[in-house]
Amino acid sequence: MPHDHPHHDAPPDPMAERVRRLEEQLTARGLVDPAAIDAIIETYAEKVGPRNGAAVVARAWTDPDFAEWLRRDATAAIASMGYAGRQGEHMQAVFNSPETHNLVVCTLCSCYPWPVLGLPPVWYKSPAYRSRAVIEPRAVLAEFGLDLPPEVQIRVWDSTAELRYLVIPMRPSGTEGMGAEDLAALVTREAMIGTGVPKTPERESA
Amino acid sequence: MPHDHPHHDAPPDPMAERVRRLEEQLTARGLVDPAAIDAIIETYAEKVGPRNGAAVVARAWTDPDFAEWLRRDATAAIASMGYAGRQGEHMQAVFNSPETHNLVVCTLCSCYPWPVLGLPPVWYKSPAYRSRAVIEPRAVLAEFGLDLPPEVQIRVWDSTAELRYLVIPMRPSGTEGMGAEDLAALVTREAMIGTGVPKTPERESA
Amino acid sequence: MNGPQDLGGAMGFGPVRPEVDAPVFHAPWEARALGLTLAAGALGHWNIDESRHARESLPPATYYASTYYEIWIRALEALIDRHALLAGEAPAPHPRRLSAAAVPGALGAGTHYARPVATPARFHPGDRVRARNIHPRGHTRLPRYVRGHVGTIEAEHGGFILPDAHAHGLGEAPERLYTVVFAGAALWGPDAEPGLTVSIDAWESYLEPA
Amino acid sequence: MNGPQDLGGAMGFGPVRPEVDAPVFHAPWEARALGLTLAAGALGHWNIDESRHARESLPPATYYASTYYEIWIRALEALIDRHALLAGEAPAPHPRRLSAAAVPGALGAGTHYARPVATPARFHPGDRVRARNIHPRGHTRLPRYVRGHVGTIEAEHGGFILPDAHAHGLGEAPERLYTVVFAGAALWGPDAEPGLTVSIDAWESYLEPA
Repeated sequence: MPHDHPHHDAPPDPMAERVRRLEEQLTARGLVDPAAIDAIIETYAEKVGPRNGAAVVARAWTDPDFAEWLRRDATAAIASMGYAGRQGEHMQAVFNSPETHNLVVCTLCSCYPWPVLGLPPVWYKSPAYRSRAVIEPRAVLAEFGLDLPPEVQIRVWDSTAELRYLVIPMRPSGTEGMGAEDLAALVTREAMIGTGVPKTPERESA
Repeated sequence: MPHDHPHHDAPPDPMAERVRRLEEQLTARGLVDPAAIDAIIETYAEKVGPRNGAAVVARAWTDPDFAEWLRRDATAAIASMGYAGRQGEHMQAVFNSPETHNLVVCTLCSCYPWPVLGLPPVWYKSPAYRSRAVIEPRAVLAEFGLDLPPEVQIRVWDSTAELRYLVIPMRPSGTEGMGAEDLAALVTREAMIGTGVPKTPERESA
Repeated sequence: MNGPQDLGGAMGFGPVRPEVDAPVFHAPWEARALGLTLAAGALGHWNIDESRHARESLPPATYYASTYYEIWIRALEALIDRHALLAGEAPAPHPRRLSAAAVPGALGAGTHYARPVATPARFHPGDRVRARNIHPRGHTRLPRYVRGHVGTIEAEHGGFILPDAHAHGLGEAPERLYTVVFAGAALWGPDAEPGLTVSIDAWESYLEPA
Repeated sequence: MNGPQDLGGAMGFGPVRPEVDAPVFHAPWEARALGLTLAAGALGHWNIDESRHARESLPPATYYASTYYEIWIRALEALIDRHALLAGEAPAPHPRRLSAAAVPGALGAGTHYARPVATPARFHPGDRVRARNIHPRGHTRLPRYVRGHVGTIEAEHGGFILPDAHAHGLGEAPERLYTVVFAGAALWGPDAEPGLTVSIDAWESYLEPA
């Protein structure tokens, strides 16, 4: 928005008005506390996001015991790093391999592992992604710029229940000497959904 | 509309504007002739409609040879009465019986036997009818006020190709002495789609 | 395509609203939309299958928010655009422009879709067949709700133009057409209404022996 | 229900539009919509399954024309209305009103859906199963695109609350949950992309031996 007073120049956004009115009504009835809403927003705007998942991935890359724990009991392994709660109560970690690439979708709504990835991006919730991921995932991945070799199998996980999936991508080559913190910086949100792969480290000469 | 100049009081209907502009462009390019459009409209507004089908049904009720012809070759039998052409090139007549009630739908668009029934009604083209007729026809018929006995089978004809279906309803009781013209007046459009049954004759005392 | 047109068995559209003494047209523009669509179709640049595919290719939000004549007009615009009927210079009038005098003949003749097919019929009345589990990206007239399910051939109608080819400029590719009847329980399982059968008209390549 | 939410395999929605450096919220009202939905949910008048059913019960034209936060708000309005939260007189504040102080605990704890199930598992990893061909009018989490198709049990996860019951006030009715893997060709026939498998998580009553 170009300035702080859009209501002087533009008609009010109908949804903004509708939400504001609803919040007012619920607040007036003692049903919600605006401060609680502020706290919820702050949680997902500032605290809970894909950096959590990236830390999990980087630790899985550097700590074989942790990786094994993740495979066996992802909920507990992830909770041990302090990431737990709403929409991550029942976690599953799915590991990419040279043979298999994993892709996560929720065709029926937009289920997503909030404690490790935060709130889902718009595209993840879009009918285009939800409809196509299960029937033509290669065509979808191509729209993300990801062209997998034809011999790589694609396994799509449709989140139809309360299990939430975190893709553990393969560790990029050229990262042998890197520590967990630097590795985490390579792990994109898309890599943990399966619509991308981690960034490769910048060459020193670059 | 309350008067002849809606544009003075109400904003123009966007679809009306859109169609008018399209007709203007196509006319200016010599692609369509507005007089031909007038002639098409006149055909379906005044000449071709469900009274055609009602005449076919009434004749089937009163002329066993015609009924037999209808069963065997509906296109030819119907054409012999002067009803033929667009969206009725390949006709099938389906006969209700005490055991079986027929219902016609086009789940994929709105295919309909124009030469005998005219243009389809709005409800026939609606997603509600198209989606539900094949899975819960009894619930749909109830919304038309038609409650069939549970022992009557329902056969739904989904018009997925270029065959067009005309339901020949059962002749109402109490019509034994009536001629074809009076009988035709009992045959509603809905009775020839299967969402209704013919009217019963008014009692003389009524 | 598994587009917004493929409505059989979908839920959430509310009740059917019968209309007593419905007018043929609910607004003057609907009448013009009908006439315009038919008159433009008479030019011969597209066929009915390409028209249907243009309609079902509208975005689902548009398709479901539109009345049927709106769908027709939006698709007509798309067809005019695809065939560049308003682009560049062109002779006027079009050599196939429909005249008012030709309207009764054109509507009365219609367009016949039956075509001879030389090969013998693969299926016969009484045969059990399965609707194939296909999901073509292009036009098809095999609705999703029958795919994979087993029914019975009731009638064979000879050859008809195959919409799956015809819609995409791939010729008429005629195939035999069959009426196939499915038990309600075959299609809908335990949620079928009792005493229900449903038929579709299916081209031969839509079917396989069951 | 076979509602607008059941999108697997549907076509016509166009390309996926990745967003680089997407903000968490695209407008301030989206943030309020999130917070409002979670805070209202904390009152305990409905559960997540009833919420999902309220969203998928929106008219398809509305559902497809709405962003996801719009869907949430429209469904929240429906839930508030159904549970009469704004009707009549009521004590204020609500005894379960979420306070700001309670937010971290509530979000951090989440809501657990696993429940013990005493009966032995009907299926085991490696078993071939068919997704049942059901078409319930109410809520279900068995998508249409797998119904009638055969897959393989990959994992058994113990008991979980059954959404089909829970969404409609019929209790938790827990059943065992399984991950079932389908070959792409089993789901989509010859139109499947090569090298594709798709899994769903399915409650025991969604499955039958194949």
